[in-house]
Amino acid sequence: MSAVLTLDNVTAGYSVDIDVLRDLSLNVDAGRITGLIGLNGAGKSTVMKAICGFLKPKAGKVVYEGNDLTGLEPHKLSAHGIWYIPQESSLFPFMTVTENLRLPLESLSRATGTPARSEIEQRFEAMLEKFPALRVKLRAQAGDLSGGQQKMVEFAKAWLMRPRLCLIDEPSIGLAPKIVEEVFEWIRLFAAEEMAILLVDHNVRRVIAMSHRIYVLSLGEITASGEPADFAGDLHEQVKQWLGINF
Amino acid sequence: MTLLSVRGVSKRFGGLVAVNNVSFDVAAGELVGLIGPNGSGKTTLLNILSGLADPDGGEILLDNVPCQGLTPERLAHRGVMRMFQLTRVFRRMNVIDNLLVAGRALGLGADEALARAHALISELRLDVIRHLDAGQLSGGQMKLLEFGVCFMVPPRIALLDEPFAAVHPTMKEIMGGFIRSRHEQGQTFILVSHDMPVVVELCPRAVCMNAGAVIIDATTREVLNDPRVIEAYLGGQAA
Amino acid sequence: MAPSSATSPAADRSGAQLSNTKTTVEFRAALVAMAIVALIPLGVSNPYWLGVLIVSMYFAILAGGWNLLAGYTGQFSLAPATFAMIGAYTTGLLNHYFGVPPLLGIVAAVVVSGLVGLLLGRAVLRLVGPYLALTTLSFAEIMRLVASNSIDITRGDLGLGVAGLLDSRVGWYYLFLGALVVLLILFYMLLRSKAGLFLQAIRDDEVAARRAGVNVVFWKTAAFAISAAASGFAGALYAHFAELVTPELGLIGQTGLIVSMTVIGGMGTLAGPVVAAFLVYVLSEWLRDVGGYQLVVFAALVVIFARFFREGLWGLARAAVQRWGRA
Amino acid sequence: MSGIDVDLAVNGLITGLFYALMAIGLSLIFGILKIVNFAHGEFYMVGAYAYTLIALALGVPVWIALPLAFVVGALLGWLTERTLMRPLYAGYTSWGLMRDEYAVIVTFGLSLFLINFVDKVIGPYAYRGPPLVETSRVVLGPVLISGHRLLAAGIAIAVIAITAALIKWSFWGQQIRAVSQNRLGASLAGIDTAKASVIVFMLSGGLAAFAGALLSPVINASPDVGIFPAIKSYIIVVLGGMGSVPGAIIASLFLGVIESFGAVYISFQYRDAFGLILLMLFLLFRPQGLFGEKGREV
Repeated sequence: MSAVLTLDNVTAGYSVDIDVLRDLSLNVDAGRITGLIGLNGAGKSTVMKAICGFLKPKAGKVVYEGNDLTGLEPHKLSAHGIWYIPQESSLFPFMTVTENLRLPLESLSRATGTPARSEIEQRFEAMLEKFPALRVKLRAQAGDLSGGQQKMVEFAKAWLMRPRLCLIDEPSIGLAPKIVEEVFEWIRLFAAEEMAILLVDHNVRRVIAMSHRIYVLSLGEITASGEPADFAGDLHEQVKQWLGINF
Repeated sequence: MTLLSVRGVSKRFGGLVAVNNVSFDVAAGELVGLIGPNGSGKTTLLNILSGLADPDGGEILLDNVPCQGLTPERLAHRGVMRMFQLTRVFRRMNVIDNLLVAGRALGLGADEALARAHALISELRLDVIRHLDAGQLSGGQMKLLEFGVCFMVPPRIALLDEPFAAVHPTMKEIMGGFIRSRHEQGQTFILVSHDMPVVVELCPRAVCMNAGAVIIDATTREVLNDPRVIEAYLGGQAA
Repeated sequence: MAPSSATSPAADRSGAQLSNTKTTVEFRAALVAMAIVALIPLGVSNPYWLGVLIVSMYFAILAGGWNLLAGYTGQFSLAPATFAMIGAYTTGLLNHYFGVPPLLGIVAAVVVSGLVGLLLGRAVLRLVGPYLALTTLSFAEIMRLVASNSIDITRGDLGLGVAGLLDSRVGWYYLFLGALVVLLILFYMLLRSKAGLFLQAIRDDEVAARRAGVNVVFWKTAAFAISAAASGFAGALYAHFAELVTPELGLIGQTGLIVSMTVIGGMGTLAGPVVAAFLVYVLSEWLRDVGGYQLVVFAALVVIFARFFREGLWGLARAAVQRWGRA
Repeated sequence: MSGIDVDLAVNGLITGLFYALMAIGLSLIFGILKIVNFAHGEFYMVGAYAYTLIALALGVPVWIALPLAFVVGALLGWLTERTLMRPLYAGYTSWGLMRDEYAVIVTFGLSLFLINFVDKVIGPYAYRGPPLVETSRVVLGPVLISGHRLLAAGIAIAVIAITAALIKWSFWGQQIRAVSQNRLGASLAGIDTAKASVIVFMLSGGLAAFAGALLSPVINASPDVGIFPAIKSYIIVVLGGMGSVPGAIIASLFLGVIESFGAVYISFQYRDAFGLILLMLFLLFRPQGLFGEKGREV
């Protein structure tokens, strides 16, 4: 299995000496879901930000499809076939859902020539088949949608972009349980398209169940990693170990 | 003797219940760990306790006197001191002046404030950088400085939000030692931290929150062995 | 309190000081500058240049007062010239209509402009950045329009004749200098007291200041009132010097000059804006003789200083002294 | 409604159109960088001079001088953005000044600089720009308008409509709106936020200069001629909700009409104060503008 994205000893942080990530290395395999569970809230989103160029690593490399992308400007990400679904909203609240969905795709089309204009329409139709509930919301302002509907637009937007790598940050936080189920349906939909996914979520069981490979992030360092089978034992005991509770 | 009493405090943001009917007491001289997974409402609770957010319901008693909804400055004068997770210092003032602000605002005379500032500076090992502007300090040094600001006048209760997050081990040790020694002198704390080994080491008692509510309030060992707590960290039920 | 005795000498060599010590150094530098200014009439008797220096001192008071508000407290008011105008009209109208003697009028001007400053400061308490700038700017323009259009009372743009106070230009010179030095001493005492700490704390981080127990509402309002009172004082003094009050005192361009002086001198330093007021105004008069490029040069300097040398001339001088001390 | 009221309303609306030309750019800049450009009036002034001098001194036909004034304003906007606005978003770590202070001082200083520069280089005397048409007053029922004013109003409507349409539907316009609504989302969508801010400054400078050019036969270009239009645009931007283009257009027309009626029915002397009082009241009590949060759409 080849890695589409490799973090190579990445160190990053927001001030001179506080490193939120220390010497962090991980691989995201092509076409598979890689899970990142960070039990103590130290650095999961920072990993995403370091990959996307919102935070320039102080040391180490971000290698994507064999190219060094360390410190790439965020607006160039989509041209490399990377997409990021952040925890916070990336929607334009005063634009319609259609505008929200089309803008990144049109930017990409203008910047790189692909997809061609005719293909944009096709993709849009195909997207509506996967997300039929959006059809009646296309003309609504994105800011007027409920939290769950906004999440759906985020996923639909990602789906339209057909990235080779999709970074998904805490997709289910603050959503009602019924919508959480839908969110994970969408992630499976992405996986079925052979998209490589780096998934961060606080629901450890679900991440382990869905992922092909799992990394445990603790206080900025990878403290465990493995395949789902490696986490088959008593999860409670493992969580205690990750948390550093040894009694 | 109960120093701080939180009774049925709630806070919602839009549809999200950030703090849901939280109640617990802190006795004078206690060091209580407040733990819970991300988004469980710890920081919102600290914001309410320190006057940065108004609760939608419930009551907070400090020395048996209600104090919910007071401004942060009033609460500071009542002895509630808050340390922020994202450090807040006066960036264009030097380390000593940063400390003096709190000392003078809380009623110390000029000489006494200066003496205490120097004492804190040597206790927190900030001597070398005491004349630098706070904006020039490293992240860890800023944390130590903010620590000092909270203890210029020993507060009735200190609310510490993630003081150890991603800090260099030496500084972590300085802060840990500081907390321990103040605790021994009878200082009351609420300590929010993700660093469980430190919580185990420092706090005899812990309160665990999940989804805005207190799920268990017991000795730290009991709390960390409780399956509900582990389940909360597994993210089983967040909504 | 004796900050220097409590601090080790080694620290003073490092060049950084307690804000108290810093303020003291700046205060002394300002006094030295004022001493030099006091000597000038011994060698210069040309009334034109004495007049230029008197106007410089008028601006030095305004810049010092605005600096207290903007540089130390972080409240970017665009109305300092307006408070000078309010002060000038207070004593002007009292004198013109009721024959109130100038000295009493000046006291009234300080009180009135201070009170208006208090009210405005209280009203804009929660506004920051562009919102504060726009609110104070519109206050400034409203006041100027009122002064300029209430022709029945103020005689509008023609201006209001006002009684003089002294006959001798040298007398005026030392009166302005005395006023400036008294204000410098008052500011120095204020900044050396806990108020200095609180104002700067509010400027740097209001939430952290409140957490530390600083009564932010009180101190922000107080800074506004004190700054306004100082401007009003300068305006009233100037009114009797010029023997004329016009709405032009409150023009935005005047505020622009005050801002320029403060930024060039170094915001948030006691000496910088005051000394820069002399430099800017005297140089501008000289440049006027040379070719009239004075305001172009200073406006360009403001932009350049704000963009590249944010601590102003004072900061540059301090850095130079430090480098020289280390070498 | 009597004849004079119709006349007041029409003339107020026309004034409002000119205000709108100014205010749109200011609002866009606020939307994207969250700052107020205090040199905005000087773009207007430069436009008035550019048009007048190009037409009079170089003898270029007015219909060419008018778009050239737009170009001059846009270039000035570009220069301002590149040299002075970068620190607002280009990751400056240590600030001697806070972000807001910097923006106020630098734009305020630029305003002073441009006023005095023009005063020095061209002189303090007012220049009257050549009108687009030499006609006497046009009488339309109860309304009395000069030919130039009528034509200028028509052009203003066209330019505002084109600008609004570009912002609403063109790809560039969408990018600008995207940046001001969600910077993170815009970056992900492949939009270079620095480039968007350059575009906004150029558009803003161009429109203000165009307004100055259009009005130069009426206002007589002089170095400080931009101060009042700038203040009007601050009022409008606050009334319309800072950052909103539709809000700015509506607020412009509203202010034009209010002033027109106020000058006749309340006080001619204080006509300029009505808007300022509204500005203060809105900033103090309703900073989100006439239309509230929902009106903040760009």
